[in-house]
Amino acid sequence: MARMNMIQAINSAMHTLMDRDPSVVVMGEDVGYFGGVFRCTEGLQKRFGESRVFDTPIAEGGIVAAAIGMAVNGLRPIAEIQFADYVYPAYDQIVSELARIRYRSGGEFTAPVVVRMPCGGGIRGGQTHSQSPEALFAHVCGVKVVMPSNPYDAKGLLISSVEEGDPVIFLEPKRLYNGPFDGDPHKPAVTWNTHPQGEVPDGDYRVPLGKAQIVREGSAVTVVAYGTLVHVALAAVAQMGIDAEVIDLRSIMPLDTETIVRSVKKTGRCVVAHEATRFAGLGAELSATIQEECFWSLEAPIQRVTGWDTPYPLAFEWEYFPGQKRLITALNKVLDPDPEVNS
Amino acid sequence: MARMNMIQAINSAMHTLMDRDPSVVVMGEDVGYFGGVFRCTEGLQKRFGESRVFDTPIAEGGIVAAAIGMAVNGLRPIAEIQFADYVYPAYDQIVSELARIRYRSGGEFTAPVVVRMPCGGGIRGGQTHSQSPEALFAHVCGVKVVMPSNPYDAKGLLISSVEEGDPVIFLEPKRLYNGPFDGDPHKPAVTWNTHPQGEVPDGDYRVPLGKAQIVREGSAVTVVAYGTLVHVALAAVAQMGIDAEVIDLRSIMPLDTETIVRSVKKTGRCVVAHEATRFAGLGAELSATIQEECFWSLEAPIQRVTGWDTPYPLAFEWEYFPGQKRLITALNKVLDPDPEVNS
Amino acid sequence: MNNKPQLHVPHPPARPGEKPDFSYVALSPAGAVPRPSPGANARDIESLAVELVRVLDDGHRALGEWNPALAPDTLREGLRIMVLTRVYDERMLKAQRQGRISFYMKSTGEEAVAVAAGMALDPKDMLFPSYRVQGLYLLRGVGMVDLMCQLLSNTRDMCKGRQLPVMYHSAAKRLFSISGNLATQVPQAVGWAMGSSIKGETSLAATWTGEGSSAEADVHYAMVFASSYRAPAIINIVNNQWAISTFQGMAGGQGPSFAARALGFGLPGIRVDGNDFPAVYAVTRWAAERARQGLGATVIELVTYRAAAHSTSDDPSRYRPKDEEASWPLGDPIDRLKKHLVALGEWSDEKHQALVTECEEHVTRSWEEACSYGTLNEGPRLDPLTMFDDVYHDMPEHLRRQREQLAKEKA
Amino acid sequence: MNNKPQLHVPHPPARPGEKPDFSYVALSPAGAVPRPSPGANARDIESLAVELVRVLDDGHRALGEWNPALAPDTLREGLRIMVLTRVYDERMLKAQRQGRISFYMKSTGEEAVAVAAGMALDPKDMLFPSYRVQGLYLLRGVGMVDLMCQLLSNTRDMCKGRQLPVMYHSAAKRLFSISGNLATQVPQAVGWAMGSSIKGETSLAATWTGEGSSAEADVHYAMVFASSYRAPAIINIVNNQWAISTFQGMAGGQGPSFAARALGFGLPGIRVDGNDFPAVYAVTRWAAERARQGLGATVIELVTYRAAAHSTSDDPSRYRPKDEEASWPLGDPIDRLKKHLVALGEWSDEKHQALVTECEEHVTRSWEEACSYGTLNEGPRLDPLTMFDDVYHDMPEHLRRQREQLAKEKA
Ligand SMILES: Cc1ncc(C[n+]2csc(CCOP(=O)(O)OP(=O)(O)O)c2C)c(N)n1
Ligand SMILES: Cc1ncc(C[n+]2csc(CCOP(=O)(O)OP(=O)(O)O)c2C)c(N)n1
Ligand SMILES: [Mg+2]
Ligand SMILES: [Mg+2]
Repeated sequence: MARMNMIQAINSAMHTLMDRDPSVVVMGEDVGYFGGVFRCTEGLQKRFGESRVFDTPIAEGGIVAAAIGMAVNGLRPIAEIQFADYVYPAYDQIVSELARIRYRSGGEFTAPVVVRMPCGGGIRGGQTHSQSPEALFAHVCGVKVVMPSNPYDAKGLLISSVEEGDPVIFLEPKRLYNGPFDGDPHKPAVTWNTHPQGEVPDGDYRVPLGKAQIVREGSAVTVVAYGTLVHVALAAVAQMGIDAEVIDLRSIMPLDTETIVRSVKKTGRCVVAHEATRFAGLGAELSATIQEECFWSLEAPIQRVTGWDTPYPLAFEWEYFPGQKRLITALNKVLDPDPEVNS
Repeated sequence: MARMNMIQAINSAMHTLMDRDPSVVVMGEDVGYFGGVFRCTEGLQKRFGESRVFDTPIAEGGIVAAAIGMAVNGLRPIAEIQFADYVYPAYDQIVSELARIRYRSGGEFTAPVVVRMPCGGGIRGGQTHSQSPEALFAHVCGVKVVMPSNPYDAKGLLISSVEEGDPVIFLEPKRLYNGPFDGDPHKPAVTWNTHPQGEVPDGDYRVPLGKAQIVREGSAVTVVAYGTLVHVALAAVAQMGIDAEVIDLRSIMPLDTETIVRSVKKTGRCVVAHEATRFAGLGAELSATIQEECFWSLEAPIQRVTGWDTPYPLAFEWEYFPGQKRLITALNKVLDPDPEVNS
Repeated sequence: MNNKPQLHVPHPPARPGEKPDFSYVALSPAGAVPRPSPGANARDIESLAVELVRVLDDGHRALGEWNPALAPDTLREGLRIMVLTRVYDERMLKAQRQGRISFYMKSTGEEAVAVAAGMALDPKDMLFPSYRVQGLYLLRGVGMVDLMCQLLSNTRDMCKGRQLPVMYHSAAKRLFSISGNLATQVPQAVGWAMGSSIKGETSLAATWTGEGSSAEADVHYAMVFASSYRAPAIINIVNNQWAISTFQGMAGGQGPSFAARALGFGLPGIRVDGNDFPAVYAVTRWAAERARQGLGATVIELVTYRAAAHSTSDDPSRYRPKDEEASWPLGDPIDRLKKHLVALGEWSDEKHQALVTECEEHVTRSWEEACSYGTLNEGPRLDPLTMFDDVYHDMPEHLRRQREQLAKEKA
Repeated sequence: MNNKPQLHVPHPPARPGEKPDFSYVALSPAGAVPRPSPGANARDIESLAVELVRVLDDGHRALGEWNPALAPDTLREGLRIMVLTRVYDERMLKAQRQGRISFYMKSTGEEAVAVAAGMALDPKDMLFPSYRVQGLYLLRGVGMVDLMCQLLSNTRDMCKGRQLPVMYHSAAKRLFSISGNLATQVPQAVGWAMGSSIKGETSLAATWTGEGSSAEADVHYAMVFASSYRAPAIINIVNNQWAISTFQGMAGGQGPSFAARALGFGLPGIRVDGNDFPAVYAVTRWAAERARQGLGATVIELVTYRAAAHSTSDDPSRYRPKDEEASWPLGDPIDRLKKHLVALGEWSDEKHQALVTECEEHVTRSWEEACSYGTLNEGPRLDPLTMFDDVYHDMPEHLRRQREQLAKEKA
């Protein structure tokens, strides 16, 4: 066991994978000599050589396309997109190709590519360094979508993703790289040093895809979150002193519907929370599925806590970010609904 | 008034717009001399000349980028993407640029581009000529998303879209081009000739964006649909002989939440229906919003009727397509819910 | 110089009712273009991108440095596959007209760009085809019945009913799955080739795309990556003059040729007579040798003519002169190879007729067998529930439930 | 020839601790490259893409056919804007270090690629800048206070607090909104230029992008569309040798130059000394003349060096030799123009010092004023509720409701 932040955990996962499996290669803008703008690939090129860890031209579509070709040739590429906001030039190769190769070839060809990318706001990134595009991939059948909320899960999920056999969009909430973040930018930053999930085995282990984790048990209300919002949710329910159950999805597609439904049937109340924009976001899927499955147990309408339906504005980052206050308002609404307002 | 099918109505809209406004230009693959693979632009080049109606190279990203530049230069481009399935190479220019130019420039620059594209299945198109990507645009703030279900709306909405001042993704359900379609492929094809919505004024008129239409009034259950599913829904409720209210959204973003909520509060039951895949599709947004707004009126869980979460398979088109049977099953579920099944 | 600026829009030389005019197609005499060593410096051989490598002259002799001097058996094998391709195409078009299959795309008039190129490669080389190089499948011995079953979406359809007709694949024969999305395979091929280098292997990747599709981003990505990583790849741009109704000049613009796009990337670009079997063979073999020497990729523009309609959904008489094909200066690849073999004394009209008949019989037999496994409308049918397979390697819960729901719907 | 293939990965000539080596930068002597007529046939002037247009020689004289023979006043104006840009950059870097702004990107060492090019254009020409051509804004007279307010995201921020620092725009001065997404502006500029032709106007569009960004699809689209429609556009590729930690050879691959990418599209490509003010001016003017003659677009590669860090988030000592700049063969654009003016007898060290002081005072005054409108952390602040404006021309109901919700949250 070692203490790692999320960057180190992701780095450690790649070391573990590459050590064990010569078919694993790492590619992306500035990932080689430099070790990546967030330093997730530090030391990999030195250790595994340039044929397995290399910089690419600035062409996200080319990166994913080349990774597909390599995967078809038996390699297991891990491609880094420098920011999730810059994945769209690769969208066609992901949606039309990566996601469909197994299907359209009747299973004869597969392209097990993992596309890693930092996402989310809270680092003064403005509208093009803050996006959370998970819903844009979750709607696309054929790719799996993962978003860890802590170093332990990050490493275990990345190892599982590379081994999965399916293409995986691996989203890393960059505000969590160096420490958990409860949504309050005015508090001094904390590190992963003292966090239980900052303990990460040096060696090999897996966190399975498609399995959520109950990070806090409770019976009054269920909060379904992932990524940064897991920490915001924990802080908000602690502040309120309520007996909430908090679920960290970890995998966005496939969803661990079973865990969610079991919880909501128990609590009868639910808030879903993410940083991405609201309209047609993943929260909508969660809410729709939960009301389908738990309708007769629900005591109040499910609330969504999300970023607004605007780009992520630099100067109003903290007004945009769905922090504890927004979450508490929603929790209060589901705990003490007013049928007159939403009748 | 004239009798038009949807192709003719769209063509007529462009004639009307171009006649009136010299800044309107039409561009896309094969739209010029040939008049488009679905013939929507027939006659336009002859009438308005090559400077205003022209073929483009096969480069959807280039088409949208060039259209943006033209719009910034004061033109009103209508860009055709040959099939919605081929819009992804343009996704970056739409999501990162088109949708954000007004916002990021504080309103100084705008790019009022309309991107037209045929969508949907039912024409033996297989997995790359059948897609309905509306949710992938609806989640992107800054673009509006429209999908007409008949010739009258198609013309009126296209005129509004071009005049709107905002970028609009204009989706044309190609199965409806030549006639309404109730979801039964075994019946002889019908045309728009006898359909009331096949009466289309030759001249100028508008159907406003953001306004749904109640195409059938009723009080037992609300069906929210758009595009091809409007016709399937009408047929299904007719077949069941139930007193259903059927809403044709027409605009997907912005949503006419008011009309939907009013209806569901009245009926207490709701089915949402679309052809696109289910997971994180627009149906999720509809369901989530409706349960938020109408929770206390709901007598049964809202059901989603959609395509499956697989690519659209050629040979199983009719097993994939959400036809009357799937809709009827869902309607029965909401009309006579079994709390034991979904408790 | 215009007084008032106006938008320049490229025009084809002739539309319906006008006189066909291929004077824009720059020709070089057969045998005239010198053949550099495959190890040549790309900058020393830039003229290959604008000249036209041709081997067969009008007298049907093979001339010049590019003449691969193929054994008659090899030439006959090439002819056989091209004839088989054409017969197959004809029969499948008929099948579509008869309503037995829903859609088809012919390669008529451009069979050599697949067959000659494919023959010049090693069976271990991986091919990333477009939808119009069906000759590759026949060449590599994918069973014709298998191809037909794909067209029929029947119980033996390799695509399990999921793909439009002609979107074949064969992992065993190293033919990648064809995509409906144009040009996406091109940078994938380069990635495959990079993978070959990473693994220390000598197999190369070859890919085909249309000249219209060369405007897509993917072709740019392919050239950038091929250039930077010296990937052992061959990028074939099939310039068959048309992209549905749009003539080649819309993607070509003011450029000297499609092959010339390679030069800015330091890649050799070679323009070759795509209807000249030995020339296509020779140029492909040159590029393969170069790639195997570790010198990276070559871009080949294959100049040919789409004699057929774009697809069964298309009617070219709406946008090009009906008789345009008759004016096409590079003739027909089958006709030219046949005459070459005859000139060599290695073939005859009778043998050719026998070959055609043999191919027709093969196609007919295959078609009968294929139809016995079902057609889109009749006979045995794949289980629709298989539609939920292969979305992922495992079936997630939500798909399992949807599958159940469909089972009930069908019950 | 390798025995066992392996992946070729391009390498910069030197990493930290190694000796800088710019021998890969092909140079031509000042005045050596002939200047063709702007109406020349693109194919006759292909050598411009690999030579290096230079006007200023080591003795600071302006030589050769490309010498634009600019009036001393024009040269002094160019110098002034470049100095102002550099002083502005220095001060803003300091402001970032002091925590007054969150982020900054300098253009140090490459001021001429903006200022000289911008001066050669007409005020009605539309500019589509990247994030590293701030000289254009100062040149066109966008108020320095306005620029600073953007950096500060304060109450007078033209972007209303929405954009990262340096993502300026000015509709009045015809400077398009800068995007964080690399290269997207390049085909937009071509579209704008097409629009100019459609409207029968003579204004052209000029755009700037980095050599690293040239690998993006958008640059390909731009060339395809510019080539096909002969759009009056100038596509500037600023080759400052680095793209964050990645050296130019990763995007350049085996290609002869970035300018040479144009040739396959039949567009002139010109490689110019980007630190040579008169040369950049002359080449831009040539391209503008050509565009206004209806002959379409030109691609200009401006060879320069990113003397600064990529941004305030970057530490170049991690990936390139610290002293690399000292070995850069093309010197510094300000220094060279200054010495040229001195050599002409039109400038002096004293005047230069006075100019620097004047610029510093201007910057200081502007900064004080700008800060008075608020900084990210202090002073007046924009109303957060404006964040819901300008998503659409009107505010849809759901945004109105979210705005209300935020208002309550803030209350
Ligand atoms: C990305 C994408 N855009 C558009 C289409 C529609 N489309 C199919 S074939 C075709 C023309 C292609 O022409 P070309 O590349 O010259 O190939 P050819 O058909 O001549 O072999 C078009 C526009 C598509 N399949 N994919
Ligand atoms: C589409 C996209 N991909 C990646 C990035 C991240 N990024 C920002 S600047 C940069 C390097 C650009 O280098 P270059 O084009 O040479 O311009 P320079 O910074 O040298 O001026 C990268 C990779 C981005 N902004 N947009
Ligand atoms: Mg073609
Ligand atoms: Mg650079």
